[in-house]
Amino acid sequence: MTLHEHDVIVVGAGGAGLRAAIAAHEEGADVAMVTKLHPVRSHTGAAEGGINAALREGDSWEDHAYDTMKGSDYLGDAPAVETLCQDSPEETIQLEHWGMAFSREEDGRVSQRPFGGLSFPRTTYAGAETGHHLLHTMYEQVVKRGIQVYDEQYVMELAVTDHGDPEDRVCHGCIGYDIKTGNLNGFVANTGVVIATGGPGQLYAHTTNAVAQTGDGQAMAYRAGAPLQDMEFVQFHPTTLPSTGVLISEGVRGEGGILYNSEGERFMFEHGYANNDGELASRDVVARAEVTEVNEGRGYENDAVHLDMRHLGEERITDRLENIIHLATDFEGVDPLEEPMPVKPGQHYAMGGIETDENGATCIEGLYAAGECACVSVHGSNRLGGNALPELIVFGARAGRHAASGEPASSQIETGPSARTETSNVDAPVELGRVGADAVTDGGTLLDATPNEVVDHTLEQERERVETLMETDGINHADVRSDLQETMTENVNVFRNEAGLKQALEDIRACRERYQDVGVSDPSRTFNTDLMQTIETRNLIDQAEVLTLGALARTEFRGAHWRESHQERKDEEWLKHTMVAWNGGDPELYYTDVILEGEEKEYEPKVRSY
Amino acid sequence: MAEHYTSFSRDDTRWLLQRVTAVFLIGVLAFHFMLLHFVHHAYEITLAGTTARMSQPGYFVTMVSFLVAGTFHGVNGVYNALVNQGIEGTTRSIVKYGLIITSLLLIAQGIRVAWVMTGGQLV
Amino acid sequence: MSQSYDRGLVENFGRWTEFSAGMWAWVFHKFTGWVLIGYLFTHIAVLSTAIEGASMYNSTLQGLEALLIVRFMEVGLLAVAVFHILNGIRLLFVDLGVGLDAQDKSFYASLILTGAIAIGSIPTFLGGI
Amino acid sequence: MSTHVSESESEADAATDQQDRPAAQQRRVEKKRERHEQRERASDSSETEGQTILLKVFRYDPEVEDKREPRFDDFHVPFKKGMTVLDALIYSRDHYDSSLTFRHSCRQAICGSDALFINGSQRLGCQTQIDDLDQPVRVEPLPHQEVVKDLVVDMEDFYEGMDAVEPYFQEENLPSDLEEQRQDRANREKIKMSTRCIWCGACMSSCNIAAGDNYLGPAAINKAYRFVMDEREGEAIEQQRLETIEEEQGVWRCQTQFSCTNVCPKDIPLTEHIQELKREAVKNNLKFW
Ligand SMILES: Cc1cc2nc3c(=O)[nH]c(=O)nc-3n(C[C@H](O)[C@H](O)[C@H](O)COP(=O)(O)OP(=O)(O)OC[C@H]3O[C@@H](n4cnc5c(N)ncnc54)[C@H](O)[C@@H]3O)c2cc1C
Ligand code: HEM
Ligand code: SF4
Ligand code: F3S
Ligand code: FES
Repeated sequence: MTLHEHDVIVVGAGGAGLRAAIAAHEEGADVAMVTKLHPVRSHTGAAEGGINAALREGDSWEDHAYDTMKGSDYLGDAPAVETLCQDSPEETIQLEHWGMAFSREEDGRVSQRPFGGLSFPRTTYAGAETGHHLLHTMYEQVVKRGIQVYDEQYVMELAVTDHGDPEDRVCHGCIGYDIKTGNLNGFVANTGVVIATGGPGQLYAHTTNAVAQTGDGQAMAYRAGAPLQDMEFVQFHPTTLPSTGVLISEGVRGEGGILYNSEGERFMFEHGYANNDGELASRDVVARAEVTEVNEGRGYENDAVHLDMRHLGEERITDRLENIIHLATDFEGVDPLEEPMPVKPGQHYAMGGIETDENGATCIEGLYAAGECACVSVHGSNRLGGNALPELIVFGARAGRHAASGEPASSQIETGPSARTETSNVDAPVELGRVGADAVTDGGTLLDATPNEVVDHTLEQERERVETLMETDGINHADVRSDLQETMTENVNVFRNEAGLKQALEDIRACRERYQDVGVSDPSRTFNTDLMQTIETRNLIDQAEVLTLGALARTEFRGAHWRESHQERKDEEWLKHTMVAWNGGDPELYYTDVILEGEEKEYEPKVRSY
Repeated sequence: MAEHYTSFSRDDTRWLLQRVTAVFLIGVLAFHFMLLHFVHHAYEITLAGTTARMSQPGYFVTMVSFLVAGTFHGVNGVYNALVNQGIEGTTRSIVKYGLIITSLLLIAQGIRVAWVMTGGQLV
Repeated sequence: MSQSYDRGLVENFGRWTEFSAGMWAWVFHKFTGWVLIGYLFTHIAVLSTAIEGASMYNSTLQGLEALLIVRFMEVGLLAVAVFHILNGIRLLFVDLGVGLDAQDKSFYASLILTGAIAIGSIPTFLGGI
Repeated sequence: MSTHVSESESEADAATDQQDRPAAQQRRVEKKRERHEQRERASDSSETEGQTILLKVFRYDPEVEDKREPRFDDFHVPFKKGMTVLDALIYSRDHYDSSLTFRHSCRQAICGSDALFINGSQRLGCQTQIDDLDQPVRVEPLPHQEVVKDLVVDMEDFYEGMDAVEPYFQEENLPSDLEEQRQDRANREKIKMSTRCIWCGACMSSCNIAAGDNYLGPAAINKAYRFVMDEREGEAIEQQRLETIEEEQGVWRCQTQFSCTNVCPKDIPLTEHIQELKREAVKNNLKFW
């Protein structure tokens, strides 16, 4: 057991974490990264499409901001959206200066291409593997700067003081579990902890996200007292492979791929889901159409429909869509030149996350968050393609800089319970939050202790937790996790209705109760992934509850969130963020206002049509 | 760092020489085999015949170069193989100088034999 | 505490059944190279008998040539040399960056050609015995 | 009703990507088609459907009594069309033995965590269809690396090799703020394949030369290639990079075994890159003679 002391501790080494670490290092701070995967294994590497940045003549950050706001269905906060769009060009060029292998124009400049929802072709990209290049380029810079990386080190909990009001609390570090040796380590942060742990895709059985995307950061920050914001907004991608969730890009439909149900009907037209656009209708429309077909008994096995591109001809396919052939054969065992590909909607991106201001700061002093785990909020209720990667670099850098300074900075976005404007009256069918004598503490400890004492204390608690899990001869966490994923997939998917959401809350409660009995059956301290995943499952339960609660409360259709019997956007009632605070184990839902007031203009909610 | 005492001990020099000698050897080795197994049969070889060939300056020079190139190529190959098996430090130096000395002895002996074979009639 | 398990040298060569073309080529090239340098030493040694005079030289050579086993070894030597030459040419092309995509085919071709030449030369080598 | 955006995070430049499709990739497409046809002919793959496959998995744990001696465990996994080796491992872990340990994350051949030794060859578990393999399926940790536990190997050697080539862009002469460095398309194409490496270690494990720990290994050399060939970096640094790869542990160690190229899941023509660097180094040194 060791205490490691640094100025800034960055938890997570995906795009956001790496950028934060570099920024903090440039401020002169002693930075360390703590990550459960080696940095290059982070899921940022999976991003394909690109990075939006207004770089060229004829484009402007204002246009980018306008598009983003419109895309968010007016649930983005203007200061965050504008910051994103203002900083993105500089950050993108910074990547180029660090040697990122962008695709190029004839004149040698960085290429840009058009993307859905954008009024200008402003998406810079590096082939079909933008995220891979972004991740590796930034990791290279981390190596260059000699920033310390503790890899395969699973962060289990934050070390935060125990003040009653989360806004009085201070985060002093975190506790890591060294996966290889089984040792617990305390990490003391002198000026700040930045959480950059990515999205919670594993809430769903079917997702484009990696197995490591368990949203640990959100759950830890949540329990430490930072509220989770807008968690009900989850983007589903309509064409993912059924056995793995691997994404089949829109390119296939763009080139003329056709969706069929098991009756051989081209349902997008024949069943009137999108009489004009057909297969090319927007993501959520297609996703809902597919689920409807399956629900009405016209699906194939695995709840899939078929995406057929054979009629495009072998030549055109190998020419334009070669990587689809690899994806389908490698991950589904289907040769798309010979047979149609089975596809179904899969979880893709979480718009919500840890509430932060435009500096990446949460309401807890010394605790920052950036990337998919955070909600600044720039994506509101729906993220535009190519807007997540700029979010990583823009807010990663800001969070890193501010964490290095160690001083709270002024911001336009307010955070924490004091920003509350309205209390919610949604009634959950079951009790929420902590169950009995929960093995997990809130992360809260001692009031007026030195940072080392706070970390030490948390370390002790976490050690007990590990010992308990190791000693318990209980059920396998995987059973609980799969029940959880099942109910989320069944009830909190692209179609949501009150009964289903309530059912989900009940099921989540049941999972919580069963979780009381989990045990780790692998007795080894060496590379005990059983233990790690057991802890992750707990984190998933916490987030599932928040997500479902938000979805139950929000009785409207906005962005990615669709509700039966509430199929329209209700601006008078719902132009507000849903916030859920852990509240020491007794979760509370409340609302804060959306900020539509920009630097120079007010963003008027308009009908989102394209 | 590789031993950069002189520019000639750089690994790329040996690598390159290995290829250059190989190219040379392809020709000469083929010629050698053809001559001594197919044109003249090995079982018919006598010193008289050998001397007749050896005393032509072109043939003599070719054979000596053949020997030098072959020795360098072969011994350098052996050294590389041993280095790849992971010999280090002193063992490596011993092997290295051992091989160099052996090669020099081989070449010396070879030239001596070749000289004898000319029967002193080298014109 | 963790410690790790080193599977040892078996790893390196115990897996020969799973070797691919390039690996076999490497193994054979090594083997043939060693045989050739070994032969070079022997060869010079044998030829050194010339220093002792013509009769010694002639009788040594012809004595050796009279042995059937030596004749077969010569065929073997030819095969070794031919393979080394052909694969050496293959490697030279690889060094030049030519035909890397056909590296496995060129290896098989070297093998077949070596076999053919060796067999074809048997009559010559066994002649006059 | 479309209040929604049609987005595309797609491989829209697939077209440009294809223009100069490396032969390795082309071969892979062909190989796949062949395999597929074979499968079709031999048996309708629905025949395997409903069947159980046998997985033989290497087990070892220094801390657990009966796992101290390495052994193989059998797992019987119900087959589903599209099932990959990784899926089968996950199934075995979640249903039979939660202590079965292996690295994995993305399930889409991009994180490079799950390079394994499957039926005698280095492959990514997530990228290998069970249908393409002979039964039983034998899964082992990567050869030539020390085993930490079960299928997990120590990657430190690999990471060290990568670090040794200074794997980061180092050009100090940058254009001002919002100006990018220019790079022509041909040069980007030239380095394209080399930038695809996902650090899986399959190449290093397949190379006999890299088995001894005194060779940088194909991935690290490929990383060096990626920078040497990138025109955005200046002469001086290129010079320095060439010197690095020429060192003792560098390119001269490669004996063109090609196994790295054969196993690379990203189809990177590693041998070609190494050979090109050798020639580059020779040319470079000839200049000074
Ligand atoms: C298939 C796919 C395609 C996409 N395409 C695009 C696109 O084209 N354009 C775009 O803008 N966006 C795209 N996105 C979205 C975008 O890639 C992600 O939102 C973004 O990469 C998230 O980055 P991150 O840095 O927040 O987290 P990640 O990259 O997920 O990194 C998380 C890090 O946290 C670490 N971590 C997690 N938990 C812990 C813990 N408990 N302890 C220690 N460390 C921990 C992990 O090790 C990892 O290093 C795509 C997403 C997917 C899945
Ligand atoms: C005739 C034409 C020949 C060609 C084209 C040729 C080619 C080559 C090449 C290219 C290599 C280098 C392999 C590498 O480093 O990757 C090599 C290695 C070698 N050659 Fe030759 N060679 C020839 C003749 C010979 C002869 C006559 C001898 C013996 C004297 C010989 C002995 C060796 C040895 C010992 C090696 C090292 C093998 C190893 O790697 O262990 N070669 N050859
Ligand atoms: S070069 Fe290929 S095999 Fe080697 S680490 Fe990179 S991706 Fe893996
Ligand atoms: S396998 Fe090894 S020997 Fe060279 S070609 Fe690849 S690095
Ligand atoms: S799981 Fe990421 S490469 Fe296979």
